[in-house]
Amino acid sequence: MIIRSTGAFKMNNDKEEPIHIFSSWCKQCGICTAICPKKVLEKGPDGYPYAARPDDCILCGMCEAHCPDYAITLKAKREVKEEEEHE
Amino acid sequence: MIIRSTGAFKMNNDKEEPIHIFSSWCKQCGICTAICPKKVLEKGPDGYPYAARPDDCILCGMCEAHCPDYAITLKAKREVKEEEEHE
Amino acid sequence: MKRYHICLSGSGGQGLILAGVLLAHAAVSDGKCVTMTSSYGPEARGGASRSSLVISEKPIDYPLPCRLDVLLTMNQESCNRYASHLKEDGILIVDSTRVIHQPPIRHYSVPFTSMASQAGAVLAANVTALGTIIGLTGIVRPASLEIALRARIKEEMLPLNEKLLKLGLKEGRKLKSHSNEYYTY
Amino acid sequence: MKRYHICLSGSGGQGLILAGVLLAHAAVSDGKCVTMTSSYGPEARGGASRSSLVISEKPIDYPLPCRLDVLLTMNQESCNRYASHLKEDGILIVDSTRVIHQPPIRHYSVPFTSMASQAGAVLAANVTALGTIIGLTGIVRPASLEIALRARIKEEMLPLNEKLLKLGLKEGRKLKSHSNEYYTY
Amino acid sequence: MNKQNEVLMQGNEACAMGALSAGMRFFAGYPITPSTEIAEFLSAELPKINGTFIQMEDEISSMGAIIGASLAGVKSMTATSGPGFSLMQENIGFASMAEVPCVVVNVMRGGPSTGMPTRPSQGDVMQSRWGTHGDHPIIVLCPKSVLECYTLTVRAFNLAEKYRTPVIVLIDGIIGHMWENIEIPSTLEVIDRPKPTVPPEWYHPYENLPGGDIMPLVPFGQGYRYHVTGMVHDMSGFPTLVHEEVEQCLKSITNKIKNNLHDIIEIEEYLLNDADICVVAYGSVARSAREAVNMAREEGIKAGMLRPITMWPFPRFHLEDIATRVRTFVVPEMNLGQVYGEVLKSCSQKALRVTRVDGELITPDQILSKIQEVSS
Amino acid sequence: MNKQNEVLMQGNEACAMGALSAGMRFFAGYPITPSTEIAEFLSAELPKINGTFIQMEDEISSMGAIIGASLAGVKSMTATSGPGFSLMQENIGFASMAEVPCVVVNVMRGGPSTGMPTRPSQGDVMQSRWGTHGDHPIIVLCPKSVLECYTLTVRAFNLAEKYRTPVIVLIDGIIGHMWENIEIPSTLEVIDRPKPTVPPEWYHPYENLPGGDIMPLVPFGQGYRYHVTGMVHDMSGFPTLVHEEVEQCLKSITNKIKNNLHDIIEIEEYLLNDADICVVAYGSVARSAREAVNMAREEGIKAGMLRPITMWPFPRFHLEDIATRVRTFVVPEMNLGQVYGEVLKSCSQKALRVTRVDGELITPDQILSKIQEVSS
Amino acid sequence: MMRTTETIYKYLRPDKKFPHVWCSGCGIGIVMGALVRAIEKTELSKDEVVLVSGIGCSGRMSTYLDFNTLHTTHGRALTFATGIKLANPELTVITVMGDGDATAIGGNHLIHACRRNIDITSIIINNNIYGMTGGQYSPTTPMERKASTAQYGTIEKPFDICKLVEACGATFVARSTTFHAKMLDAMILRAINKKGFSVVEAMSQCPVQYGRRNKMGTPVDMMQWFKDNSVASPAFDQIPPDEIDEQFPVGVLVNREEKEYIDRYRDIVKKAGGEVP
Amino acid sequence: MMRTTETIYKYLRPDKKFPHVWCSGCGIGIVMGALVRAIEKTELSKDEVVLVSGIGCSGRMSTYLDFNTLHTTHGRALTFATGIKLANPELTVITVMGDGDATAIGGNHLIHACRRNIDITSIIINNNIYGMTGGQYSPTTPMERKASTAQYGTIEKPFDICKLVEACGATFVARSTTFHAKMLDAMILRAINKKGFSVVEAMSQCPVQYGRRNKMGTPVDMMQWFKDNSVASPAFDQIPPDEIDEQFPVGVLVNREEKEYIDRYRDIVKKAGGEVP
Ligand SMILES: Cc1ncc(C[n+]2csc(CCOP(=O)(O)OP(=O)(O)O)c2C)c(N)n1
Ligand SMILES: Cc1ncc(C[n+]2csc(CCOP(=O)(O)OP(=O)(O)O)c2C)c(N)n1
Ligand code: SF4
Ligand code: SF4
Ligand code: SF4
Ligand code: SF4
Ligand code: SF4
Ligand code: SF4
Ligand SMILES: [Mg+2]
Ligand SMILES: [Mg+2]
Repeated sequence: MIIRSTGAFKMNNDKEEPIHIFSSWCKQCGICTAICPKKVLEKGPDGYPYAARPDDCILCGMCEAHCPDYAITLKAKREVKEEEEHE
Repeated sequence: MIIRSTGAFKMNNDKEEPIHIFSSWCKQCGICTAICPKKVLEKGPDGYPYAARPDDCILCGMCEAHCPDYAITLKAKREVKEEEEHE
Repeated sequence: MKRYHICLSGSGGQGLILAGVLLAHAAVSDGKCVTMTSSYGPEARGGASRSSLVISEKPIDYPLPCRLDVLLTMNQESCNRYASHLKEDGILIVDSTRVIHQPPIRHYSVPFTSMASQAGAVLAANVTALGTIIGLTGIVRPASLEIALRARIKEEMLPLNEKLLKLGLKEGRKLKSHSNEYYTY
Repeated sequence: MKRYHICLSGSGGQGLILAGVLLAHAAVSDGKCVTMTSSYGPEARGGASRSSLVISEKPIDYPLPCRLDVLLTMNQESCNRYASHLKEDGILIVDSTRVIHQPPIRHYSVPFTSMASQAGAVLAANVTALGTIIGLTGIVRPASLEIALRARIKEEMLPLNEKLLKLGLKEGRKLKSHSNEYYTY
Repeated sequence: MNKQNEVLMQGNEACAMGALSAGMRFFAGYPITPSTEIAEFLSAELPKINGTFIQMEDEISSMGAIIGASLAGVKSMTATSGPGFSLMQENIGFASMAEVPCVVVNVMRGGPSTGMPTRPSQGDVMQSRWGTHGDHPIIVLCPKSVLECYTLTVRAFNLAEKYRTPVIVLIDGIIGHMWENIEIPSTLEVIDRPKPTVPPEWYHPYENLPGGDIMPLVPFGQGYRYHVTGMVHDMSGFPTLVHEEVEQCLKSITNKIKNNLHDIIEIEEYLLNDADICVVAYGSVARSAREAVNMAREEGIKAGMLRPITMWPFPRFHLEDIATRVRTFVVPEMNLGQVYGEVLKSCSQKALRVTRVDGELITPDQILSKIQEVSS
Repeated sequence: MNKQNEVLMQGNEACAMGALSAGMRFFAGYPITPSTEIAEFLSAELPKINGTFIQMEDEISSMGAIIGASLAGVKSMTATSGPGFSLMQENIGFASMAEVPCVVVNVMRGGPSTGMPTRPSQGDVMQSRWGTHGDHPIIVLCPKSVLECYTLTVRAFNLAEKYRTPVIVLIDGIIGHMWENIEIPSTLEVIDRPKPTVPPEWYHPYENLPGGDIMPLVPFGQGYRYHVTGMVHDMSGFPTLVHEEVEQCLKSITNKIKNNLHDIIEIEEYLLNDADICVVAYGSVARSAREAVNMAREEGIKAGMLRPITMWPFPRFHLEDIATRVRTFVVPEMNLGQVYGEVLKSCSQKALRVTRVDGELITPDQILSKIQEVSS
Repeated sequence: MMRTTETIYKYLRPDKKFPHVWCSGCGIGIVMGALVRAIEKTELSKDEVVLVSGIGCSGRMSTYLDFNTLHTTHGRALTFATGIKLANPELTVITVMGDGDATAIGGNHLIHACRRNIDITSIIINNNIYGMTGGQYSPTTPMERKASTAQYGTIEKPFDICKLVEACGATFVARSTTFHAKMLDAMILRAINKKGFSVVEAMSQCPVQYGRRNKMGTPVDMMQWFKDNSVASPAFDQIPPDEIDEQFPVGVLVNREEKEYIDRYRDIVKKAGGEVP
Repeated sequence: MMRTTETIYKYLRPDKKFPHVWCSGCGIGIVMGALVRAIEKTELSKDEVVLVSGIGCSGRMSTYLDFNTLHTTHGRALTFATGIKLANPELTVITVMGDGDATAIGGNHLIHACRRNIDITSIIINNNIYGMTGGQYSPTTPMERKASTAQYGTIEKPFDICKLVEACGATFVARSTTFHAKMLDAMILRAINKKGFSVVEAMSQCPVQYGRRNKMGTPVDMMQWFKDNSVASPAFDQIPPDEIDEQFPVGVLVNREEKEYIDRYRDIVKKAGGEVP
């Protein structure tokens, strides 16, 4: 699995950050920050997003599902709402 | 015009035949005899159609319009009904 | 046996390609080498149609007939066009139902189309003609042609075809035995 | 004038092809012969991007630069890759904003991207760099580059680009006059 | 002469039967004279053996479909004629580049363009080599008889599988439509797709194996997941622009053919041992040529014949060898001199052509008179 | 050196400008790297002069549309690259057969198949001659500079109109994408479609005129009603299978080219008078070759260069002539040796090739070392 | 009163051999007659008409008629026609294609011509088969019919040509049959007069390659079938869907107003500063 | 709970370079994520899935995913896919095509695949432009938009992909957008599970070649536009036609039952006396 092979990204981060941004892959498009319903994410001074208000995160998964570069990982402790089915 | 050049078919036939079959072009398909609403045409012994009941002809033009080989000519003295318009 | 050059000609729809295949099939049953080519016009149908065979004991290189040993013409046009392709002693057979203007050379004239249509299968005029050709020339064994018929003709059409083959054969043999009488110019 | 071999390199989106065209345009205005080729990866965007020029008094046959007289590298990758293509006395100019690991050979290091972004037009870093190249080398007349700008830059972007060209030019002249001081390793 | 096992068959039919014998189980095509009998025959036969016949919307899609089927592990074929062959060129190039085995039959009719649909020709010989863009390998076989329509189609599948390449069977309209006695060979070598000897993790579909062996192509779905593209690729199949990989990709697809000419090239030599004049002929014309050679010999002219059975790669070395021995080459073709040009490469000054483009087979006489002409 | 009228232009742009100067007023195309700039430029320029630009659904339709437009009397063009060129082949054959003037630009990229879209090559030289089925005539021009992109495009239209044939402008990706100073010629010969001298009743669009003149093609709608087909046709344009008419049709379309080689073939000779070694090169590679020749001369090696500007018909007679004088031919190409094969036809044994297919221009050094090799 | 046959003769090429190549009873001749009558009514001169055909039995039509005629490659008639029309918008451009020509190999050009709404009239002669090549199934052959490449019956769902072109944007769509020969004139006439891309599907019998194989009887029987199963367009819409078996609507099926392509292109020319004639 | 990104990583090729080539903010990556999530839910093994793409930015997707992948010629993905599926019906065959790929050069294959109803899932990534070649207009570019070959604005009426494939016979048709990424999963999942030819139109932003030229703002703005103009399918049908401006329906648009092509072919095999496995 790629995650291991790059070494740049450890799954079990000690710091209890619910949202991890893998900046090597992030292209700074700004989609995650815009789409987060709780305004958890913000663009940092380096251009990369970061969790400005991690505690507000409801683990809705919108940021993950919309990141075109798979650069966001939610490290959920809680259940994430199952995707709604659309007709 | 072809009609003249072949010589096989005179436009002003003396005999007052309202329906002329140009047998060099006729392929004996039988469409004209079947489509004539008045059963004017019949297949002759040589396989070519001929006007068996010329007097019944109402000059509807169905035979002409449906002959795939342009081998029938109506030599109308009366008005032929104008084609209906279809929507 | 020498090398036979045969051409079966007429117009599309008269089954001349099938006739060629039947004759070729029979020749193969006889253990002969055979090539058959066919030709038709741009029109899928209606135009001229022709099958050309070479039958030989030995493998055949150039696959087309040159000077013809046997020419069958089933319409006027093909008769006009190919009659001159015959060898000096080649055999010309015309379908007298279709060839109105008889050619000015020795030939056999048989009303194949009428014969077939009287038997109720105008489309089998080709097989009738094949029978006559065989009867006249013996290019293939009649039994081989029957094998060919059985292999390549639809079941329901078989009896009629077999019957017409026999009829043609008889005609052919008759012509052969009286050839001087029957030749027409 | 001798024959100049120039390469402007960096990544897609930094405007290096346009920079090449501007330089070539200026050279033509100067009455020179010029060829410019460009290269980009399979990715329409993002990958490596490069324009390569030959400028000469005489008609140019082989149109690609060989050993470079001038190399501009606007990102780390191109710097790593092309630095070795320089002539012995060739001039290497790096955008210090983007090239973090400075190459181990004599070169001029200028923060083109920062300069341009401070002036409010990060996309004009290319023109800033062109200014410096000209200031340093005099390959084309500055006035010719201004002509090129006016011919090929959108009206609304013109003032900023002209400003940055001047800025780059000044920087280049400064570097030239103090070349021993400014060279970095 | 006993011919008890002989049957009468048409060239197109023999080609279709050969394909079935070779294990072909997928045919996609679009009708076109004079190749249509192949599709018609297979549409009836393939379902009987659970093979697939599909009539596609055109020739482009037919070619795409057979490449797809082959990648799924099924031997596949299409058949067409000139206009359709032109349309297939882009995807033939894909098969070449992606090294996907498949067989394309082109029954040649009179060209160019719509030309003469019902008349035979040999007009697509150069196109079969150069029809697609870019340098690419191709194998082209040219039958001269109904029997060879059968056997060379089998061989086409074998070469396709062995060399992972599209193979063209180039039949001239005369042979395709000719009926002839043939004895179906009772034993025939059939090469099936080899299995890889390495596990999936080690499998690189475009790796050059030691000794020039070609990596077996594993059908999709068998645990060897890989990428196939028409782009220049590395040994894993992924697009690359790295110089060495590019060279490697482009050269290895052509080298696999070039390095195996002895295996791929098949020729017929006839009376060449002592010949002064060598007739180079193929397909139906080779039959006229043999007859002409015989006639010439009867006249005391030392003529012989070379017939490329493998048209491409062209048997150039054979020709060069013969060129050292014979005085002249005579090249009769049913086109304006396509193979003639190829012969020139081996013997620039001593070849003469006999051409015919009116849709009729060149006769032995025509060839003989050229032989007579050059021998006097 | 004064270059006051010189401007900087890209090869593709120069090609488009040349087309406009030649009177081209109809462009149909489908985008493809590296030819797209031609379409983009013309999409902006043509409307300004009431010309027509249309982006079609693919390359097949683009080719069809330009043939249609030409029949309606408007000079027309399309531009593409390898994959699209392959798709155009069927309709290029139609234009050849129906003798409809039009210009097809192929900016060559690395092939085969999708190949290397952003990398240049010269891989379609043989395809440009033989890509469509059947024997057909074609004229192919190969520019080596941005200026020639302009001038040869104009010439392409002139030849197309003069000989009623499709003309291919074969630009290698380097030249198409290169920017260079060019001085647009102030006077240029532009040949427009001639008018017929006969009234409609006497007009046969495919009649061979005395002296080999070609019957002018009258645009549709001008009172000369006639038939155009891709089938083999008689002089009125109607399909025929009559032997003499067939021969006449097929031979006259190729003869009109063959009988005018002097007018159609253009070459560049460089230092060939006393040369021992002749480099044959075209397009961008010819620029490397000139430099290599100069370098060789400096070393005292008598090298020279022949550049086919007209690639097809190939300047074979020039080559044969040179072959009598020089010792060796060196043929550098950005393909695996396509023109090399053609050179062999004139001098079977004394040619050597230099090939490169990794998407980079052959350098003067590479050519020079081959020259050195053969001169020692 | 129109003298039908005499009118047709006026438009036949004097230098072509007649009778034409089509088989006895083939419907293509009837369609050609209808086309000629429609053109006669437009009062266009022969010089103004360009007839572009594809390859197939239907494609042979261009040989016979005394217009500017073009017999293209198989499936590509509309691409050539597009070039002609754009290059000289004064010409009336009509294409004649077979069902295979138009919807198999040529399907893409058909849907794009519809989408562009370019002022061309397309007559599609639908005989449900590839006639010319000997009776292979086409994209309009109904399910389970026999064809030379479908000896066990076809398994491909056919296109409804009229619905297809409607969905793709044709602004005038009509259908008629060889039985309704006079309606066919009328449809073609309206199609020609319509500014925009118009399609007339002419259902036609191929007794030789389609009828015979499918035991559909004589040409007359096949035309009778057209009669029995056709329903005038407005009436057709009243049939409850579950009662529709083999019936099909005839008449004008679509007629909508929309700016035509060349007119739109003229706007572009104006925008670009060019001069529109 | 699905761990979205972690799931995606499982399907990325270990030997490819990331980040992928698509531009910053390009929607194709979002579609690829949705595709992976849908496949994860099918519980198919990677070996059972064949992903066939055409040429274009969208076509690059096949390089990245660890399935059996095939990057075909431009426009021909469905033809290759048809061969694969027929040759081995056990495989799940999915095609990914761009709007140009699928509806311009590949339009004919699309309509015929729909007609045949062969069990392939087609994802059409519609970014309204030819992205890869630098922003030329496509058959789905709306009227009057700018493109590199339409500097005065486009004049060609665009296809509505969903309507087109519906008219051609696709048995499952759905539309979603990159804004509706999770709905997109659901649509793709249903399409894969549907036996028959299914199409999912994934509307996607191309900020670089389309958005920029047409002043549509950032990728976020473009996704916002999708949000603002999309209407769930049943609700959409309630909007009075004259109130429809730029809105479009999303969700399942067609879902009909019809015998699938391979099943029909199996009937033929039976008729012919062959053995169906
Ligand atoms: C590229 C190409 N493929 C195939 C053919 C062979 N071909 C000629 S006509 C035809 C189909 C004819 O069917 P249709 O269009 O329905 O016309 P019809 O003969 O039924 O009137 C085909 C497949 C061809 N000429 N060119
Ligand atoms: C036969 C052929 N013609 C043209 C091209 C060039 N080409 C590559 S991708 C493309 C269009 C891409 O547009 P689309 O399918 O919408 O995909 P996108 O890049 O927008 O995802 C074109 C025209 C080609 N590769 N092959
Ligand atoms: S999971 Fe939802 S709430 Fe949490 S950061 Fe992502 S988008 Fe925002
Ligand atoms: S959506 Fe992904 S790529 Fe875009 S800014 Fe957020 S983390 Fe980076
Ligand atoms: S005109 Fe009418 S009534 Fe008279 S013969 Fe013809 S079809 Fe019969
Ligand atoms: S419809 Fe015409 S061709 Fe047919 S039988 Fe009557 S006259 Fe003859
Ligand atoms: S084959 Fe069919 S369509 Fe063709 S001419 Fe004969 S009947 Fe008409
Ligand atoms: S050009 Fe457009 S579609 Fe292509 S990667 Fe960039 S944003 Fe995406
Ligand atoms: Mg049809
Ligand atoms: Mg797109």
